[in-house]
Amino acid sequence: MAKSVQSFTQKAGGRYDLPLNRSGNGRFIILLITMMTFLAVLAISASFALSGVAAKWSTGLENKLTIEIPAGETDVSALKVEVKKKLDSIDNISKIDVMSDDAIAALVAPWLGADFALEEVPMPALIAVETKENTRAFIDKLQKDLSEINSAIIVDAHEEWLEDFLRMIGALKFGAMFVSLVIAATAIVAITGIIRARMSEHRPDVELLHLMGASDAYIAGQFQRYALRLGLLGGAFGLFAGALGLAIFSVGINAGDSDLFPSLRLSGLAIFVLFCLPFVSCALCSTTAKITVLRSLARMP
Amino acid sequence: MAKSVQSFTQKAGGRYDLPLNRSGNGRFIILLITMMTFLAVLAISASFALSGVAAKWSTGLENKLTIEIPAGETDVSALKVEVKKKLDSIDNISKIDVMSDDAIAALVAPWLGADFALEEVPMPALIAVETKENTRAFIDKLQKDLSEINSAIIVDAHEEWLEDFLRMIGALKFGAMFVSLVIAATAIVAITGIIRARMSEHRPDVELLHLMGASDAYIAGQFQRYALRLGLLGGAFGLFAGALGLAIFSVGINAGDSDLFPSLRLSGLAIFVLFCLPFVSCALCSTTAKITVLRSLARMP
Amino acid sequence: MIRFENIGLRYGVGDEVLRDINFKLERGSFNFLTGPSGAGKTSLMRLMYLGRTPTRGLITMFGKNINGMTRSEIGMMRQKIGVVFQEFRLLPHLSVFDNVALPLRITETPEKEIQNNVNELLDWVGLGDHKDQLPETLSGGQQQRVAIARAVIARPKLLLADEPTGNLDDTIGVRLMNLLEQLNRMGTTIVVATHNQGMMNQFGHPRLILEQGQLHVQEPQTWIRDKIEGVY
Amino acid sequence: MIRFENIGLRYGVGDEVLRDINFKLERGSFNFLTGPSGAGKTSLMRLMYLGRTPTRGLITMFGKNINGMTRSEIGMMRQKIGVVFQEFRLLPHLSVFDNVALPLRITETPEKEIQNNVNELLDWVGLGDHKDQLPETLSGGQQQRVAIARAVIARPKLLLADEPTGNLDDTIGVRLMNLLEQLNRMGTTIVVATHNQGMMNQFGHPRLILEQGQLHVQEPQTWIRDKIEGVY
Ligand SMILES: Nc1ncnc2c1ncn2[C@@H]1O[C@H](COP(=O)(O)OP(=O)(O)OP(=O)(O)O)[C@@H](O)[C@H]1O
Ligand SMILES: Nc1ncnc2c1ncn2[C@@H]1O[C@H](COP(=O)(O)OP(=O)(O)OP(=O)(O)O)[C@@H](O)[C@H]1O
Ligand SMILES: [Mg+2]
Ligand SMILES: [Mg+2]
Repeated sequence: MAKSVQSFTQKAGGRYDLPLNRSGNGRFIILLITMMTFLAVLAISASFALSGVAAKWSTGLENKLTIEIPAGETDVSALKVEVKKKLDSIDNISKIDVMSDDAIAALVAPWLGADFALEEVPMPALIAVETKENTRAFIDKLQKDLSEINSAIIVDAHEEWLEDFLRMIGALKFGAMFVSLVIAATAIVAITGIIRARMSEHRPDVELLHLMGASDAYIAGQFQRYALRLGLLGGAFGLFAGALGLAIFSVGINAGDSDLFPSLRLSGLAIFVLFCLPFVSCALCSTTAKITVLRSLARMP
Repeated sequence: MAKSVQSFTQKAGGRYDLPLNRSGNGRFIILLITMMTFLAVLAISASFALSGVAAKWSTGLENKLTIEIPAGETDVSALKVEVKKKLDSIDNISKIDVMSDDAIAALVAPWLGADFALEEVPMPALIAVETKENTRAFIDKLQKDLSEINSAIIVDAHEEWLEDFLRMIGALKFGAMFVSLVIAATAIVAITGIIRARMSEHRPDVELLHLMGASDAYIAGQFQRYALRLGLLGGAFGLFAGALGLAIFSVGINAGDSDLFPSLRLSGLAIFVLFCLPFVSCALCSTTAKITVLRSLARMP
Repeated sequence: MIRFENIGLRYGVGDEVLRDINFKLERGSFNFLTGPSGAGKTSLMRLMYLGRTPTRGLITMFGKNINGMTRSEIGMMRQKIGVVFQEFRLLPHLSVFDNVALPLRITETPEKEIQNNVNELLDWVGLGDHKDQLPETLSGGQQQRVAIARAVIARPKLLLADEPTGNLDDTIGVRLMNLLEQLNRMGTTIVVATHNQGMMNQFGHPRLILEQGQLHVQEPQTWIRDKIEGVY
Repeated sequence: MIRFENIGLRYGVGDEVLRDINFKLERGSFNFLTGPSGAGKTSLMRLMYLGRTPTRGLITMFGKNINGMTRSEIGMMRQKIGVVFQEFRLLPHLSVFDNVALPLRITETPEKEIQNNVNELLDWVGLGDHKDQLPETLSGGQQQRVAIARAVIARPKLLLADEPTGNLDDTIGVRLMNLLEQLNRMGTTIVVATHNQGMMNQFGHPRLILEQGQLHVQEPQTWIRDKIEGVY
């Protein structure tokens, strides 16, 4: 008889007095948690990846300055030496690269034609500088210092568009983190709501167990066990789906790998955080279940 | 008596035979829909905004080419005329701007020093071109055509880093759209699940109404009405929260407004789509409710 | 009114609960249905209120074969049948008043008429003071009376009452049986399933006796003799 | 065993349903509790199984004042009380077997013992063939028998049965009353709420009579006279 088999399997695999493990609702909750976790995986990785992009761009370009000593001034090479000395004395500057005349000629050549007799043209000087920290204040101060040497010297900070770009990345990162938070909140609300709905659905049964003298721990334990399972399954499926999604996504974005836009390769920290998700979802589910049930039991005499 | 008042208000505002409007579950469902809509608002606006960014950058830069005729060659101005004629004959080119010598001098001056006798230096020619469509193939063809005129002519397409950038934006846009889809799917799953849970919770009552001769439409109508209300409320709250979130977010990102990174100002289409969300959520809820109930009723003799 | 021919009913894969049931109830008749616990009384009623379709055989109700009927015809027919369920089946979130008013609301009776009829009937069954309570706050007997009131409020053509006095003391039980008799005189066909020997003896109506899935009809003359020789 | 002193109970803001209830039940006694529908029988039982706390007055159970007891002490005490609820309250998703086994599982009885005891009892109440069915697939009387079996399976010190034979025919009703008598002889204190006059007359035990919220105790001598003069 089908019923008998059902009753047997139920006995075999952890007994529930409440029909928690039966109803189709369970599958729906798992699906919901899966999707939540999936979204969380995406949001968290996006947040981490954007951090990566921002970091790469920042160190790659943000800390670089170019100092120009225009040609036509009296003595470019004398100024060059003086500027270099000045730069050497500044703590915040980690690297100074005085470009050779050949390099400059190469830069200028396209504008003048390759055959142009470079020796006859007064060459400007270019000094590439890397700073430790590239604040607006520092740049202004540097410009002022160098202007004292010669008012024609220009500090070029590449900064306008980079600032815009980094602000956009920052906003996206913030957005991704915020979305993670909203997803977490939604998940908590959804899980609490569902567990509470289950509770109210089975309230008469819970009350009956209570009246039969079952301890609070005995009753809450059943819900907790149930929620734990749902949370773990949902979290694991979600992580798996999320990882798959990321893989597909990053194949797409990295098709033509470039230096400027780093691949979506995640840091160890990011991967660790992602792998924690199923356990977070687990803990969330079972704690919610426990609190909800105990609170409801406390109201019974 | 409190009961009497309750019964009265219930009568006043649309009568339900099923306790749908009572239980605390309703509030939870509204909250869930609110959060889902909120996430959808964010994801959809992100998707639209990224489209905006991509479009701006594409039209702003992607369709621009610069053609250089290096100085030092025999006859720059003759080549200039010839190249211009060639360009005029190409359909795909919408705008040709031959830079004046003064403009070029201004570009080159910093490299040479302002006092430099420009007249003595042979000037390169620069032609800024705007294309209708900027494909790799077109650029290659143009380079080839122009090389036939003179092998020194260079077509500069700005394209390497822009391509990277646009690919990143495209990936993000795709991601945002995909996330919208997942959120929509999650919402559908959540709502279906909840309505089904409500159904199974009230199944005995539904069956009773059925046995009393209530028509399917009468019974489904109650659930539908209920779901409609939840969907509308949740959708509206979610839209409101989303709009608020976007406002805060865009104030942050637009603090220093710039040309390259457009503000998050949304297009009319985007705003229309967003304003449809509550109705989408509404339709989703009530249709789900109707289908679920009718399907369950069909199983009753 | 009701005609069962060779009816058989089984639940799922089990044995037949009802076997070869044949009977005919005249319009306006009043019948008791009795038999030991688990004999199939409730199952037989389920067939009569179209809550189940028989596994085999032919049911004719109100002169129509129920097999050929459309869904909405069945709905209309159900509206003409009042049922007192053994387990009451009150809607737990509706007040006593709204529970009793339900059949009228389904048929879209004007609200004013509902108010009058429901209030009058509730007073009659002794629940005038409990109109606004929810079922779960009523005593067992009070719930049973609500169930009876709900079954009769719309003056059904056919009334099926399953163990309608099981939770009631004799005084109020007899009072409710009198209500049913009154309805019967006004033309309602009535079937009452009961274990209560005293009740059956007191009210002289034919008995349908179910035993091991089979039905025997015991006509009044038999129990009239019992009655004369018996207690009441 | 049970001692009620000046007990009053009201639900919410309504009138007092029970007023000035004073009585004492001896260990090992067997009492009927009767009164018209809505008199407060179920409410009184609710107080006895600690399902409600009285609005006023003092309840002493098993020699202890229930006011001073901790939550877990109350839980332990509840394990010693068996209850047959008027509306059965079977767990709808557990099989008949698991429903009856529940009190034993809560007290963590070895599974082997559970199997033996439950099977034996189910056979005794005539449900041996229905062990694996769910409650909703049982007839009303079968459900009631499951409820009774569940109440007695753990050999409670106190058994409270609310209308335990309302859905049962006389034969099986008497059989179950005999089961209760047997338990009683083994030391269980028993209170049976019932409307069934015949039943009360047949089994000679003191009656607690509830009328309009107040309790009168009628000692056996009174009804013994009734019995001799009466039907049975
Ligand atoms: N839904 C169901 N699924 C399976 N078996 C059922 C179902 N309903 C009833 N049965 C079985 O059918 C038989 C008859 O049940 P029914 O409820 O008709 O009896 P009854 O005569 O009303 O008994 P009672 O007087 O105890 O109410 C019983 O053995 C019962 O277990
Ligand atoms: N939870 C509750 N809330 C409010 N009122 C209640 C509640 N439970 C019972 N009552 C009221 O208390 C009174 C006594 O009810 P109780 O169930 O104790 O009666 P009873 O003697 O068991 O009746 P019956 O024989 O019909 O089962 C009734 O008028 C009922 O409406
Ligand atoms: Mg029955
Ligand atoms: Mg009662």
